Amino acid sequence: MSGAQPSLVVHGAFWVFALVAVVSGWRVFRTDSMVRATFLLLASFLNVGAILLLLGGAYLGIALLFMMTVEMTVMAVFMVAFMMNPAGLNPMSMVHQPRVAAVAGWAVFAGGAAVAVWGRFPRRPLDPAADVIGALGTELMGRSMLIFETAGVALVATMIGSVVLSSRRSRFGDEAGDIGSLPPMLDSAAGTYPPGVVSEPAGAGHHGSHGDHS
Amino acid sequence: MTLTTVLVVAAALVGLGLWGALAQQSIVMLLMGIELMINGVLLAAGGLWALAAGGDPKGQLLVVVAMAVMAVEMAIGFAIVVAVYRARQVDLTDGLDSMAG
Amino acid sequence: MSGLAVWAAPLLVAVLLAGGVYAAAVIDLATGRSVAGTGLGPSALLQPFRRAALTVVQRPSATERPDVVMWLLAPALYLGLAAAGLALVPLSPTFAIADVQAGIVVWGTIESLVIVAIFLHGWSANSLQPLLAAYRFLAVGVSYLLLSMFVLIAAAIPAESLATGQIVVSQHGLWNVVRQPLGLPLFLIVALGSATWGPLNVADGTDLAGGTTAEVSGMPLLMWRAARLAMLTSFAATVFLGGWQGPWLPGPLWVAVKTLLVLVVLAAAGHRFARVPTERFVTICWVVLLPLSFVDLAVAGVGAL
Amino acid sequence: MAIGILRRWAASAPVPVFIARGGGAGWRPVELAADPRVRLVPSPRHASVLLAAGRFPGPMGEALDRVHDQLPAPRAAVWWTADADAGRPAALQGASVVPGPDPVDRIVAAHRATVLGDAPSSPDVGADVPPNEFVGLGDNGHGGEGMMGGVPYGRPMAMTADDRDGLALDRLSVTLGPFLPGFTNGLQATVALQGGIVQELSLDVLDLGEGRSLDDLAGEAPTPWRTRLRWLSEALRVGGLDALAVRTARAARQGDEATSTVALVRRSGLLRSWSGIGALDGLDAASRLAGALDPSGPAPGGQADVPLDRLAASLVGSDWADVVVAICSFGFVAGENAHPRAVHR
Repeated sequence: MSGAQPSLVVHGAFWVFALVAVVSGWRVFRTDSMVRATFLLLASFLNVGAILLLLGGAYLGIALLFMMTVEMTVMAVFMVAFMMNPAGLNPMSMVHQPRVAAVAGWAVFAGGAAVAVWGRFPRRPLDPAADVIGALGTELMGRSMLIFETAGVALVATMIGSVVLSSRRSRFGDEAGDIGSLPPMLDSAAGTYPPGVVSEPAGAGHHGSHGDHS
Repeated sequence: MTLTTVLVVAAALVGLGLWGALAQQSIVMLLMGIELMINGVLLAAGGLWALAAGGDPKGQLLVVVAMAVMAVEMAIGFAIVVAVYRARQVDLTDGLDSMAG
Repeated sequence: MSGLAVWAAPLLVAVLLAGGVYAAAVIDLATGRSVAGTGLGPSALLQPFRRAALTVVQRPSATERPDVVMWLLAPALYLGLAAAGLALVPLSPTFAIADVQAGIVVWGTIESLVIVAIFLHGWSANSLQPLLAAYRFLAVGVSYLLLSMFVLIAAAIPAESLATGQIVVSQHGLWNVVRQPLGLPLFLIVALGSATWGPLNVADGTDLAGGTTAEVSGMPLLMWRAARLAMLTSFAATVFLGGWQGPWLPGPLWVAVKTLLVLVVLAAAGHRFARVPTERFVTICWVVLLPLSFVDLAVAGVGAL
Repeated sequence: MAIGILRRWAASAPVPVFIARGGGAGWRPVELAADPRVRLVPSPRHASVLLAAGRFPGPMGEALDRVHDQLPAPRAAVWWTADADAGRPAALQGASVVPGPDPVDRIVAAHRATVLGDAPSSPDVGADVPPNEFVGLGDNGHGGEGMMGGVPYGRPMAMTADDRDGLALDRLSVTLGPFLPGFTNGLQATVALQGGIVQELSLDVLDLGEGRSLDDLAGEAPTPWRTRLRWLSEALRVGGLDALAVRTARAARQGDEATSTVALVRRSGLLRSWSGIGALDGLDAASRLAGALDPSGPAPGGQADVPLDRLAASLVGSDWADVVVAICSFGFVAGENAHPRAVHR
């Protein structure tokens, strides 16, 4: 599909994908609803994946589509669970330091674009006949095996770490019962917990120390 | 679709991501900003791989590693959000001005 | 693209999709009637058209402040994904509508986007029961998706390729259903989930008043139902039952025969088995089925050595 | 022309019927599933005919009005009742009344007439506006304290509260019923949900009025086994076994022993699916279902006095879908005879 001289269709498709990727990336931070924000980000990823496919990354593009779809699906759950105003029904503003952020964003864009326009890059386009998937497989299982394995180990460590961090019975937890983790003291100097954090014996439990309702 | 245009689009995505990450108060929105930045990096890496590096398999490897980084970032990020939220009922960066405890 | 004219591919996909949806609808109706004990009768052949006509005649419904774009997009996305899945199926030794290198990864992407489509369908209606259904489907979907990954990778190992065409070729003489006996049952579970069908009909169940479809009527409902039926037809025959391979008959006919067979099994399962409670399915999936899919993968790996 | 053909095909389809069971209906309307000319659907949005079965006084009538407006046009309403003179809800003003044992002929006729355009579609009863004006408070015009909560449209917004995972997520308060699949007649649930988990639940039976039952109307006194099969048919629909539900409804209508049907139900895994759900007094939904499947088991209505308060309390902490199953499973012991009010505190 992509060679030294990409066709007009490829050019057109690229601009469409690029436009959608950037616009949906921008809308991520301009929408009220968390689900919309998540799936707009997914749209941005899907379009970047499509561009990678146009570039000839047969596996990379698809893998990006696949990975991001699953990741954003899970993300949607978190967004709804942890964000205020999940449905976007309450108009509200959730930004801070908007000017600093805008300046930084524009600066990075300008810098990147300057490099893109004025930078000198070698011109060695991908050979359209190359077996890129086979090449990637050989690379992963051959010379770069160590990197690949390291990534695998890192992912396992991530799984364990995230379960430990997020599980109810975490490092402060009590294995004996469903007592849950005791949150760290907010004011360690004074050595006190904020009111309501430590469970009262009468069962007036607060979060983290709440038993089964049933 | 030249290398220049691909890189400009990538820069736009990185810039947008940075803007979002800095401006948003919510930790999860901050994570989304970071994801968008990595999205741009992926595009740049893919573009350089296909148009400047002649399809060197190392370029593909870089993209794969970036995807793995993204997965790690999100998993650990969310785990921290859960832990913090459990402990303090806070999901805003401004509410986390102290690392104590 | 196997030399297919640009205009012919969408047309062929549309024909396959229509045929698949119709076949699935008739088979579902027929197995349902055999379970219900009512006579089969030739009316089953026309029934799908009658029901479709009625759904088209009915006016699409509105809820208070739905996400209109997503609400309309979700059925279209679902149907489009089913069509994409059909396009990947190799119909003969030399021909698949979309003969892509990483076909099996594309299929994985389709499955994961199906989860997004179903979730958005329930979410965008801005109504309680669809939302609850969407969330419980998400839990089920993320669970069965992992199964699918391992099962499909196992199928790709003997083929030494990610292309669906190669996977069919690799089954010459020994179909994957024999070589990897765990694969097909696990994959059929994924198929039931992707079509949110029968025991895994958590997204559109009667216990939530129709789930994600509880607020949908008219044309969008028809598209949604067609998409669910189409999802049942797509893939099992290719990966496990040798695709176009078989004696006497031409390739495309074998694909059709095997697909119909799979449809009968899935439809019968849908009518005979009750819906599995979400929490229990998720537990079973992670504790029992996922290890089984590891075993499947290990068997495939050892077999390849 | 093409439209004419489309409508003729549509008119000849099996009629999708949404049944609203009111006072005196019992589980009898469930038997209609046996008729191949109709198809019972889980949501009013999928129906072309609303079958109002029984009496709908006061709040039941208001609920019926709301359901009526959810049917997509072209739609029709049919009222199957013994006493059409007593209070007629707005939704049934134009409905054809069936004072006989079997409403299917009238349902099919009403369906054909509206789909073919011979009769007008039943008009909306309520106005299509939000129940309340939007009332904004706070810095950004939202509803309540902090950045959430409040009642922006006269309805409570989600607000954080403790939950079983210790995560204090948003909580939503809604009212569900009385015409949900599996619900006993007139049952309404007021529920606070966090995700799909029920945090607060109260169950009430709306006033169903007094009068003759649909069985009286048909001049039939159904055997306990028949009423049991009616309930089973509804339970099977809730469990996702529509074809078996049709089979069961046919058995109920024909007065069968239904041995093979019961065997199919046992093999369907429904008992396993329902085990552990809605446990009260040592019995869960599965054991209640198992009792119903056993011809020598307790007679329907044997435990007429289901304490709704205790049932509601026992269901706090479970998934909403499990609550539906639990309520449905009590529909049998509570008895479906002329008086669904047997389910009463």
